[in-house]
Amino acid sequence: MADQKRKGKKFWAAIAEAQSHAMDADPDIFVAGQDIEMGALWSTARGLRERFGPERVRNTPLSETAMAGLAVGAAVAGMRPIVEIMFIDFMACCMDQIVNQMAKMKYMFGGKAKLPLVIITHQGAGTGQAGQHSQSLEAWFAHIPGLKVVMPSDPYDAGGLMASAIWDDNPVIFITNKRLLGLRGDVPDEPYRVPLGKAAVKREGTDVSVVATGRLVQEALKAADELAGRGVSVEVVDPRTLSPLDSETIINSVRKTGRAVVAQEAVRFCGYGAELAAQIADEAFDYLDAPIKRIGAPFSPVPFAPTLEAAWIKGKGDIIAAIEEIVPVGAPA
Amino acid sequence: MPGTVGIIANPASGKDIRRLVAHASVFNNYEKVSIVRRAMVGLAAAGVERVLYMPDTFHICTKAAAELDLPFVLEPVADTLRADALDTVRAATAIEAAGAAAILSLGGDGTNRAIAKGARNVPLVALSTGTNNVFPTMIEGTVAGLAAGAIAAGAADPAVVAPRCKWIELAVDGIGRDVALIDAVVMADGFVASRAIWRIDRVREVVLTRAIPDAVGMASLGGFVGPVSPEDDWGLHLTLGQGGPCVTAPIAPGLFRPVPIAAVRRLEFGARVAVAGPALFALDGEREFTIRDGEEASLYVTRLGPPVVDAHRCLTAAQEVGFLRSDITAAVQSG
Amino acid sequence: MVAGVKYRKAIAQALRDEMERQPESFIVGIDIEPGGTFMTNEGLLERLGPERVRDAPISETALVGLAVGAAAVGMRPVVEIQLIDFATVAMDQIVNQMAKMKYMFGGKAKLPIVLLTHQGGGRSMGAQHSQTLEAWFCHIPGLKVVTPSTPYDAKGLMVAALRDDNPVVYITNKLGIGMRGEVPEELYEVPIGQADVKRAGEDVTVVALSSMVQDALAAAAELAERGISVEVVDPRTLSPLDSATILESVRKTSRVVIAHEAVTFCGFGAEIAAQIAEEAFDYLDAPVKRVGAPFSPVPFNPTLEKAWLPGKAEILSAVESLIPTAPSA
Amino acid sequence: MDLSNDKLIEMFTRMTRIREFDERAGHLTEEAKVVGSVHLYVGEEASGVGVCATLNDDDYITSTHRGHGHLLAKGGDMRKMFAELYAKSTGYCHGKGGSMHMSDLDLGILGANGILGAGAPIAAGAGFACKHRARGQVTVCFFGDGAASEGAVHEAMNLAATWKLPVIFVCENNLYGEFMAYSSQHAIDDVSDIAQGYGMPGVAVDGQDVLAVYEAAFEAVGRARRGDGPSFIETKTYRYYDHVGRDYGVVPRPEEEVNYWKSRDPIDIFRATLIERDVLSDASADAITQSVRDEVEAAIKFAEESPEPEVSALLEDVYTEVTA
Repeated sequence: MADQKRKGKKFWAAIAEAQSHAMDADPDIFVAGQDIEMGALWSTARGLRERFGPERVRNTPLSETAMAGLAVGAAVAGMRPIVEIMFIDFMACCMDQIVNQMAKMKYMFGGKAKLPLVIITHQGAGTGQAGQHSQSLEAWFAHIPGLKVVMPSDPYDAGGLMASAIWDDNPVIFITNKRLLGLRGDVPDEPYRVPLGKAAVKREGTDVSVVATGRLVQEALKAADELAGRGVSVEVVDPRTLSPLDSETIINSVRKTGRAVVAQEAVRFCGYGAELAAQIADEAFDYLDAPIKRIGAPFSPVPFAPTLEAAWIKGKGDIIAAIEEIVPVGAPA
Repeated sequence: MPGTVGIIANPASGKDIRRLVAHASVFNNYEKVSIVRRAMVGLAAAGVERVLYMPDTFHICTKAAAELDLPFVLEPVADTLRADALDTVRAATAIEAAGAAAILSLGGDGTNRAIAKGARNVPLVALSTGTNNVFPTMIEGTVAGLAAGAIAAGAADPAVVAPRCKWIELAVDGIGRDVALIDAVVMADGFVASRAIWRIDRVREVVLTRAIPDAVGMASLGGFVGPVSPEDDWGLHLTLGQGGPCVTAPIAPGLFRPVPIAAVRRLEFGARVAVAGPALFALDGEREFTIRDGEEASLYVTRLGPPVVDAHRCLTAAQEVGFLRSDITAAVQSG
Repeated sequence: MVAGVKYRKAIAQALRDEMERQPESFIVGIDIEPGGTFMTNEGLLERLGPERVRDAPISETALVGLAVGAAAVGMRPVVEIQLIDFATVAMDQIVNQMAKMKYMFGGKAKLPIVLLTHQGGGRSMGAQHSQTLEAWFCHIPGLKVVTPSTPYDAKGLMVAALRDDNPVVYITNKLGIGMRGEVPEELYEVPIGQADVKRAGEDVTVVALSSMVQDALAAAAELAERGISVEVVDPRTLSPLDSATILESVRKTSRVVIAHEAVTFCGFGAEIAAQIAEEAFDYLDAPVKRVGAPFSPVPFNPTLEKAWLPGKAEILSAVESLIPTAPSA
Repeated sequence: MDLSNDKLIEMFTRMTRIREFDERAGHLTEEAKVVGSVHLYVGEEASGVGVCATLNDDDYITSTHRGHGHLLAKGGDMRKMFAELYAKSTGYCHGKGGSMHMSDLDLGILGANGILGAGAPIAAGAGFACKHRARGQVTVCFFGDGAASEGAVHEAMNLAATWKLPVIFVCENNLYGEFMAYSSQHAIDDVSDIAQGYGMPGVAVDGQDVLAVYEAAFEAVGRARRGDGPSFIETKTYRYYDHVGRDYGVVPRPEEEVNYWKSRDPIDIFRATLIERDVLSDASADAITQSVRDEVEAAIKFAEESPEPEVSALLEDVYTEVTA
């Protein structure tokens, strides 16, 4: 069991490696953020400072607005910045730069601006960090034309999506879930990419589609394992890129299974899952045999107390319960 | 009116381009407010009855007075605020007309030059808040207020403690046009633009009322080739160029430049330095105006500048007549 | 038509009369003293005086923070952010401070704040002054969000917002700010969290937000002539959402179109659609249709902006797609 | 100051182009020929031109909602500008930006910007690229006294100073932030006083004297190019018209104040200087003004005759298609 756990590379290492490969190839790529020089808070930049030196791997003053603006200005002047905002909660401090500057510059200025930049940030509850360090806010960014939003759920996708994000000529918001960062998986040593805008069927099934994002993909896979033992075949679809969304893969899956559960960690109300559900309710309506179930956090800030936080956060059990509501399920094995 | 003192605090001093081209200090207006506040306390201690001040956009004097319970009447001089360089000249004239016994100034050479143009006969207590100042002295605001107050209170005789200073008069085609308290610089080409001087290669001639090595700017340049004190009844004329010594002088705060000097001569009172146009004149460190081809200017030094209070002499004289002392016995007992 | 009271005046009336009753209230913003960017504060300075009607330096962060601090110690601030686009500059104060203070601090903080702001396109103000961003705020627990669509609702919801002890994000649509309607002179409340059926119908429900309510009513009138009975539901409050009224309507009509001006993708309409797809699924006879803006920033050119802005025509074609047999006029 | 007569005349011409462009833009707004919010730079010409005259083509600037002047100061094409005002496809932004976002990236202009202070962090970013590339480029960040209240400006200044970036922060203090007087928004007289707090030199210059602005900018740009880090220049200037458009009298300003500033008109001052120096004569100065007016009318004609953008362009340029 212990050996099994140690197999493969960690999620954060895949991200760091992807950056390292890209930086080898292009001297205009630089990485900046708080504590980036020591490898970044979540280790996603580990080793970069040693390899690429102080000019390209830089600590910044504590200002999210300055950091996001740094990325915008440097990108439009021809560089390929990767800027880390430690917690997605802190993106609240630079929403203007992200939404009004970064996302719109190309469109407003007659198509001339090219902004090949990545903002990497980390979200999610379950680490005892309470209301201002635990949010999941991907829906905000997905609502903004001009941004691309990716949310990998495993180390392989993390590395591959980071590579694609770096080489994409548009601003990409790269969101990890903190609790996934230690997850291990098979990650190639050589450079590789996972295309943006392409969903992945993480597990095939026939009875119900679970369209899950981020950490909830792992939860869905566990739920699928468990339900398989009870005779239910669950298909798990991971959009991976939230914007632009690969609606086709999702709709095809739901048309095949006739049932859909949408699962996210974020607050359910007005969350990204609403978009997924709305698309399914429109495009796959005639194939649906049951209501679309939606899993997301209740309507409160993230509480601090571990017991409360555990109750707040959604996972495998909620997915199973939702499936049980719309699929005839046998008794637990 | 006896017991009246004027205050002129220039809100624009200490901000110019020399913070970019040299290493000049920044003098923000809150510091000026604080200095004026201390000076007002000094004036109050001296028993001054009325203080006239130059209104400015930052309201330096009213802000300074805001937290004090002052025993004197504080009044702005009327209708001088245009937020331009002439504000100071107009205010000085108004203060003189109101019969002030002294003017307390906060600024640099330029500010005092403007005051001198507006009020030639009022003793001036010049407190330095400018950039590279030769004319005003680094003096604590409290002491400056006290010195001005001593004059107003009649505790020191201005004829003794505030001798008239030298200045340079500048005439164009025979008509008096301007004055300078420390230096008049003739420059080739150049525009008035940002006013300060730091491109020494453009300087042709310099006329000085004082040349002292322990200064910054043109007075320092002169000070290293032919010192002239404020008391000497002559000035100095430098012609820049090859043929003489080269002085590496601090021409602005923290900025040294080698300056070749072709000729140095003592300039007796009234002796004229003729300058043919085109030329640009900088007075007390500020580029002011140009004359055109065909025009001719002349510069000469006199001792017709305003009376300038020497705070040390002033307060020494004041203590001799018992200034600030009321009841020695009581003071000793309570001490 | 000059009958009735303008939307902006209705807000001004509510502010003026209700704030007068609340001595702890004040209003602060940029250009507030002359009446606010959209004149929603007209007459306030005269009535309430300069201590309570205040211009502030141009810093949205400072403005919202000011409101949070003042509210936390017992005042009742109204803060205007001229355009919702500028709320991006103050998102931390809104989302991490204002919305969470009560919950994080053991329930003690009471934050009776009204954040008044204006959104929407149609005025050729370009991509940074024309956005519709209500969905962001609805996603944040701790905030209430209202989007009145008529002068009557504007006044009643403002009164309710002023009396509420929670932060309320009060969002108008710029184009609707001059709309006239019946508004009682006296103070009254439109309860927060209560939807309104603006027009009753049988065949299809249109759930419309803010400015789209008028478009939906216009579409409904046109469709009525063609024998299609449209029910128009205006949530009025987006958070907390009166789901019951919406679901009840959909269960009755079995068909639904959701319309808002914001970009469709990840907009508030997705939430309504998702709720319907879950809670009213068994009553639905057709796919859930959404009408919203396409996925681009708001263009400056009026023709392009018109093409960008959803309106009556888009509602009509969405309804028609659900009722394919409808004869066209 | 080493300025050739050609350069001086070019500066005068650029100031005149700004004046004539914006005066006409203001009228076109009143005539409802153009839509949207038009923020006029009239009265502030010396600031933009004085600064931009020290820049090379490959230097960057960030601009503000009042950005026409900056674009023209950096050499903008009036035809594309009027076309953008008219929301035509031939405009700088193909009709998608409008007055407030009128920019030419090819001229190194990273935005006119509708968000106060937002250009400052972007300027820091472009400044970082300049430093990284080490080709001696610099970035100028224009902002107003109103924006000086925004956190973004302060945060960017701190970053630029800490990293010694080649950025020149130019605060055009026109005494009004929207309709609010400077004194109701700031407790200090000179915005430039804040520079010291961030560790960079700050100077205040006469913003009505293009040569004074030029001189300060020239020195600040020199510092930046030498690697000595950012500087702050406050140009004391005045907005002749309202926040938006010409005079709507939303909040009347003291007549005395308006008259005082108009008596120090930057174009009049510069014209007089150039005539006194025999760089221009009355006749040649008038000829420049006339040729600019002709250019303006031709540009308006071009704009009016230009096609509207196709509606099919609506969703173009949201994203860049090509990827590395």
